[in-house]
Order: sequence, then C-alpha cells, then structure tokens
Amino acid sequence: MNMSKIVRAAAHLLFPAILVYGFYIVVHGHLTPGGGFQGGAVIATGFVLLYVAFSYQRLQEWFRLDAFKNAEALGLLLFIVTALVALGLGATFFYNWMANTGGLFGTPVPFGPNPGYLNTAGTIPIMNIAVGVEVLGAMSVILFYMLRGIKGGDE
Amino acid sequence: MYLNLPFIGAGLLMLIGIAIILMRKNLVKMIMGLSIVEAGVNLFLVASGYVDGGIPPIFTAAGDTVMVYPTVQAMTLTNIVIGIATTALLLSFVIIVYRRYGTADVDGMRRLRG
Amino acid sequence: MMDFLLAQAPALLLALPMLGAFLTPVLGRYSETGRNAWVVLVSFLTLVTATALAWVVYTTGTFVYTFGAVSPSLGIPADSGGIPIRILFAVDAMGAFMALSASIVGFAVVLYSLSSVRKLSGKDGYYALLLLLLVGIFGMVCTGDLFNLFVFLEINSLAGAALVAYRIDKGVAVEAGLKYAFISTLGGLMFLFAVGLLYAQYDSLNIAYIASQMAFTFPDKIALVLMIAALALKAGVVPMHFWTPDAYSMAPSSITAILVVASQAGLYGLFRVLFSLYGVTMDYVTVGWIVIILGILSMFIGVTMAIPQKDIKRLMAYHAVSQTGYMLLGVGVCLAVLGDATQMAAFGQTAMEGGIFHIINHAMYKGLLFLTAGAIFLHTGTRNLNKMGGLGHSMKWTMLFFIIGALAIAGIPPFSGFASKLMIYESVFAFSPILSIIAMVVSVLTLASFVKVFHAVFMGPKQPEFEGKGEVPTPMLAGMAILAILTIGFGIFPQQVVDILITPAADALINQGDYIASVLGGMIA
Amino acid sequence: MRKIVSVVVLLVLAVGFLVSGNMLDFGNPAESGMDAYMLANGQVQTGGNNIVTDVVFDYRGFDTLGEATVLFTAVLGVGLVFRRIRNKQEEEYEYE
Repeated sequence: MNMSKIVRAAAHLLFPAILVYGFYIVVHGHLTPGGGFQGGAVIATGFVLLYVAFSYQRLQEWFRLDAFKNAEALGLLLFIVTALVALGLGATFFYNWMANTGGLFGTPVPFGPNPGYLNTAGTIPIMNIAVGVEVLGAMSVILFYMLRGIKGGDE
Repeated sequence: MYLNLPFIGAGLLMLIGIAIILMRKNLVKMIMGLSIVEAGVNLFLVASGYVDGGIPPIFTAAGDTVMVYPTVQAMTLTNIVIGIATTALLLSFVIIVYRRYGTADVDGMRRLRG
Repeated sequence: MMDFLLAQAPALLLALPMLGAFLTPVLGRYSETGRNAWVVLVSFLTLVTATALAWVVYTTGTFVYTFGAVSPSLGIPADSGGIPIRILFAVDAMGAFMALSASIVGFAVVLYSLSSVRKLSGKDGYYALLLLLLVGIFGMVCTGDLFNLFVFLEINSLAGAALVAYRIDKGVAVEAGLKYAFISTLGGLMFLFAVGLLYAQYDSLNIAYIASQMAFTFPDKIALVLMIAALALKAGVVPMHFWTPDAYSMAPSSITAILVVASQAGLYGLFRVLFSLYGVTMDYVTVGWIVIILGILSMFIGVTMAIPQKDIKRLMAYHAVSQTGYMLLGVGVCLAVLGDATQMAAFGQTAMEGGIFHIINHAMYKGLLFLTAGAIFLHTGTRNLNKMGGLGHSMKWTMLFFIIGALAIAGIPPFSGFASKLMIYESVFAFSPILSIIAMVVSVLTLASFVKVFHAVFMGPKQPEFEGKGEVPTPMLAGMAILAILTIGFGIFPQQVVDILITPAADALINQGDYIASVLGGMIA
Repeated sequence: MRKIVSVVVLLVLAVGFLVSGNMLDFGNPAESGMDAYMLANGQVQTGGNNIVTDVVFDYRGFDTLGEATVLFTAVLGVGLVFRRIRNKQEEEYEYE
C-alpha cells in the first residue's frame, strides 16, 4: 500500500522544514529549551516521515546506511575529542575551556535575564551539535535496521 | 496546594507498569509495561525538583523569579534517552525471537529452563 | 608524560576504552587486522592505566577526580559552602582493586576472542561492545556519584545483553539476551527511583555528601531496599538469579568470562551502597543478616541446581551464583558487626578481607573455567557433557587449565580459592558456626560436581568424531594462561596479596568516615 | 501460584512507592545549595542561558557522555542482532 499523491507532496514540502527546525533546536540549545538530543530526535522524525510517505526501497535509494553510521561516529568523536582537549590544556576531563575566552562561542554572559546571544557558552554549542549529529545518526540507523529486520530485507 | 499528587501519580504509574509486566504474557506488552514504569520514574524525578511558583530555569527573556531545580531535568533527559536505547534493543530481540519461534508469547518459548 | 598519566588516571581509564569503542566500527570497515590490532592496543593501554591508577591509590590514598573543574582535586568549589557540585570519582583502594581485576580479565578475554571469534560474522560490533562493557564496569567501580552509577549500570546491562545475544542464528541466545536486558532495565529503573528518593531529601547526588547528611527516614529505608534489590539482581544473587544461567550459558564463552566481572561490579555497587552510603547510620545488624541470608541462599541453591546440569556452561553458571554467595557471606558477617569494635577486630576484618579476596579470585578462576569451556566448545561443537569424552588426549593445555580452575573453585590448598575461602571459614565460624559448616558443605559439593565434569569431558577413550582438531590456537591459550598464572600466584602467596591489595580495600569500605572526609575535604557539614 | 506471588509483590511495592512518595513535600524540595549554586553561577561560569543545558553539558557533562555511549551501545546491539550471516559455517554447532 502506498500513500496518495497529496501525502507524498506534503512529505516533500515538510522534510526540509523539519530539518531546519531540528537544527534550530540543536544550535540554540544553550539559549532556548532544547539541545542536542531533542533536536536530533526531531530530525530523525523527518526520516520516519519519508519512510511513511514513500516505501522502504525509495528510502534506501536516497540515503545509504553507511552515511548515518559515519554521522554517528563523527558526532561521538567530536563530543569526546572536545572533552579530551580540556585534558590537553591541563584542566580536567570535560572542563569548559572555551567559555568566557572571547573567541568562538566565548562571549561572557552577565547574570540575569538577557535576550540571548548565540556566540556564548563555550564548548556547550559544540557538544550540542556533536550530540545532535550523533542522535540523528543513531536513530536513523536503528530505524533502518529494524525496518530491514521486519521486512526481511534482502536476507 | 497540590497535596503531593505528582508523587502519588508517579507511584501509580510505576505500579501499573509493574502489574502489566507481571500479568501479561505477550512480550511486546511487557515492553510497553516497562516503558510505563520508565514514564513513572521520569515523572517522579521531574516532580521532585519542582519549587512552588518556579519557572523553567532559562534566563533568555525571563523574569527574575523563583526557578525550578535544573539537575533533575538533566537526569530525566538522560533517563529518556536510556529508555529509547533499551526499548529499541528489546524490540529488536523480540523481532528475532518472533521470527525464530513464530510467537511472541513468553510461555510459547520456554525453551530455556528456569 | 608519566605524571600526566598518573594525574589524569581516572579520566583516561574511561576515555581510552570509550575512544577505542567509537573507532572500532570505523576501522573495521577498512581492515580486519587493523581493527584487531587497535582493540588489543586499547585494552593493553587500559590495563596500563588501571595499574597506574591502582599504584597511585595504594600509595597516596583515595583519588578524588572532579570532572570539569580546573584541577582534579577541586571537588568542592570554594564558594559553594562545602557542597560537591560536579560529578567526581572517589577511587579508593576497593575501587582501584576492582578496576585492576576487571582490566586483567578484560585483556585476557580480548586475547582469547582474537581467535575464538575469527570465523564468526559481526566482529566490529563484538569488539566495540566488549570495550563498552569494560567502560561500564570501570565507571560503576570508580564513580562517587549515584546518578553516574546508574548510567554506567545501564551501559553494563545493554552491552552485556547485546553480547549475550551474539549467536542470533539459533534464537535461543537472543531469548537469553532479551531476558537479561529486560530484568537489568527493570532493576536499573528501581535503582533510579531510589536515587530520586535520596535526591528529593538531600538535594545532592554525591555518595559522600548524602552519607554525611543521612538521617535514615522512611523513604531512605525504601531507597535502601530498592538499591539492595536492584544491585543484587545485577550481581545474580539468588532470589533474582533467573537470568544468570541463561545469559552465562548462551553467551560466547569469552563474553561469559567478562560477564562474571560485570556482575561483580554490581556486587561492588551493593557494597558501596551498604558501607559508604548508609554505613553505621542504618541498623547494620538486620541488614547484615539479610546479606548473610542472601549469601547462604545463593551458595546452597547455586550448588544444588548445578549438580544435575548436563550443559557444561550452565553448570558453571550455577557455580558462579554459588560462589557469589561466599562473597556475600563474608561481607555480610562484617556488616553485621560493623559498629562493634571488639568483634570487628576479632573476625569482622578478616571476614571482609576474605569476601573481597574471593571477588578477585572468583573473577580469575571462573573466567579461566569459562574460557576452557569455550575451548572445548570450539573443539567439539557441543556443550552437552554426555556427548563429550576422551578430550584429554588431544587438548593437553586446556585440560591443564581446567584442572587449575576446578581445583581453585573447590578450594584446594595450593590455589587461590582456598586462601580466600579459609579466611571466610575462620571468621564466619567465630561469628556463628552453622554458617561456616554450610559453607564447607557447599565447597565439597562444588568439588564433587567438578570432578564429574572433568571425568565426563577429559577421561575415557578417544572419541572418533573429534579426530581432526588438535589443540586450540595460541591466542586462546595466551588468554587462559594469564588467568591461570594469576590463580596459582594468588594461591601460593596469599598473605602478601592480602597485605598489599586486600587490607587497604577492606579498610576503604569499612571506615565510612575516611571516605566522607576524603571527598568532602574534611568539611563535614 | 504465580498470580498470588505477583499480587503480593505488587502490594509490597505499592506500600513502598506510595507511602514514601507521599512523605516527600511536593513544591519545596530539600535545599542543600547544589541547585541554588547552579542557578546562581550557571550563566557566569558556563555562559549559557539555559541552565538545564549548562548542567547537561558542563556541570554533569560526563553523564551525557555516558548516555551518548548508551545510545551507541544500543545501535551496536541492534546492528549485531540484525546482521546478515554470510558463511553458513557458523550454523552447524548444536545447542543440546
């Protein structure tokens, strides 16, 4: 059974919107509610939407499983390397070595309500993006494997 | 003025979940019961950090009022992701077991003696 | 470089296997040998880091490492009024001791599985999950933070369950993995509810801080019961041991050896909760007796269920449950007399040392026995004792290792099992004679069942269908040799091992005040 | 028999959960200063407005690394369970 034209057109339109919204949540994690995990999960729903609207075979044509595995490994490596750099700088594991240093994401933030500037919070945005990519990859790999398991794929 | 209702609700959720696990035979239903227990624990965690009249602890365009405890929400976030991971793994095992035994019933596959 | 390793040992102990696990699937796609070399390198470096950590802890006392602070020992920020804010590792003698034994068995298992898994598929996942299982064990063993203990408990359960379900073609192993994952997750959730209860009352997740503020109210009692249940379930103690025989027998033998250490990490968590979190604030006599009863039950039911078993690995799994009973008995006796200085000096200290010494001994000889069972399985393709026989002719080394393991588990003098069991017998006899007699009877039954296994597997005429295959390849023998040498070494020099390794570990657990002081920097609120 | 055991277990757990839950005071949790410290210094020390994200990635960042590892373990487990067995040679061992 496959979906009607309307659903497929809607899916085509909605998928980019989901991607943009998901990355918004990931990147603004330290300013608004959200963060790496929530944003990654939102983006993963975009792939589920494509699977529901189109068939599993079409999904396999568009995305290779290895691409998601690479995304996952990249996200995790970026996360642990960002934490390990603090070790290199003589502080402890997971020290926020970019906060309040004025560089990228380094603008100091005074206490109290403020409209929220993107260029703050040291390593937190980097870790947010790393975890967002990792969760995006992980959820999609789980989706692909379970679909292959249910559909018997090309076993 | 909430008379500890959230804690009672969390306890009831956990009891319902454990009751489902003990009473039901179908594996998929037992995994649903496990998710209900997890939801109960999450509710209990978030409720244990609530401060009367507190707002979420985000300073972007926020008033200078009482704020809710942040640590508990970080714990709940972690527990939700762990819930996703365990449920995904358990369901994958159930798919394989169903394909090999033809049934997802706990009694049907008693090949492993206790 | 050397002082960098020593200063950052706890962080490196976790970061190295994690980095190894993340890179293994990526390397695996390009070159098979490259990935194997990478896994061996990572597990060896982890062994080096664990020894460095143990050396630092044994020379300079508890190692407090704070994650995210400017310097490792800055556990309590100056302006926080004596409250630990960040996650901190409080690696005392007991934690370092467990981390050391886990890394030794881990390295032996990696060497062993180089050849035992060579012909199977999915090796990337296998090696990455093995490293993650090690990460789970190290995290549980070193942490000083309750929620951190829960997170590593979950890594431990998931990695273990996925590895138990490694042989997916027959479906039985997947069912064992399902049962193991299900029960462990339920236990983890109960543990998290207990952590939530403690957080709601003390607004902190740090073991030392909660211990200093502990008022043992009713929710604390519930939290204690839930934690004992969840961690005893993870350790495979009797009322909740249903997953142990299935998981240990269905998993590949190399994984079973490390699963034994994983369940001992659960046992360590139980001791940490009993001694460091609650300690003297709870009525330790009743809780001590509960632990003793759990120990006796585990011992007795474990052995009686083991005698009639046909499957060699299921038999050994039940023996693992019964040996865990010995550890619980020793530590339970010490807990029961925790507050009473005279009895503690008389036999409580030796009971505790016997229990802890038994942990590392059990990890060594039980791991050795499971690795020999794996070698036999690789050779004969079956685990049914009735279908084997006459293997002694063709598998000389495996037979030797099996003899060492069997005699050690039965507590025969020259081997390590005897040293720790003797300490347990002496001290438990002074506490109450009946328990000691039960322990001795169980030990005799253990010897009986292993003689039966030895006879069924190695003696008898040479079987025709096992003709072709000779001894197992050398990496497997190397893995087994490491554990065998340690089993003999701990058996021949028990007093030195006890004085160097075990006594500081027992002291670290017993006097809770030192633990709190070392973490809170003496500022007990 | 199984029904009686599960009912007894449920009752015991019911007492444990509900009574201990009810003894806590919803609305004003314990006050040890840890959360107050994070609320007061979260912005200044880490620079992020969302204190929960500060806790998740900076104060308790190690938990989040552990949790990302849990997700990675689950993916490896699922990948291991659904792999395709190429050589049939693995199949011919016997479970009693």
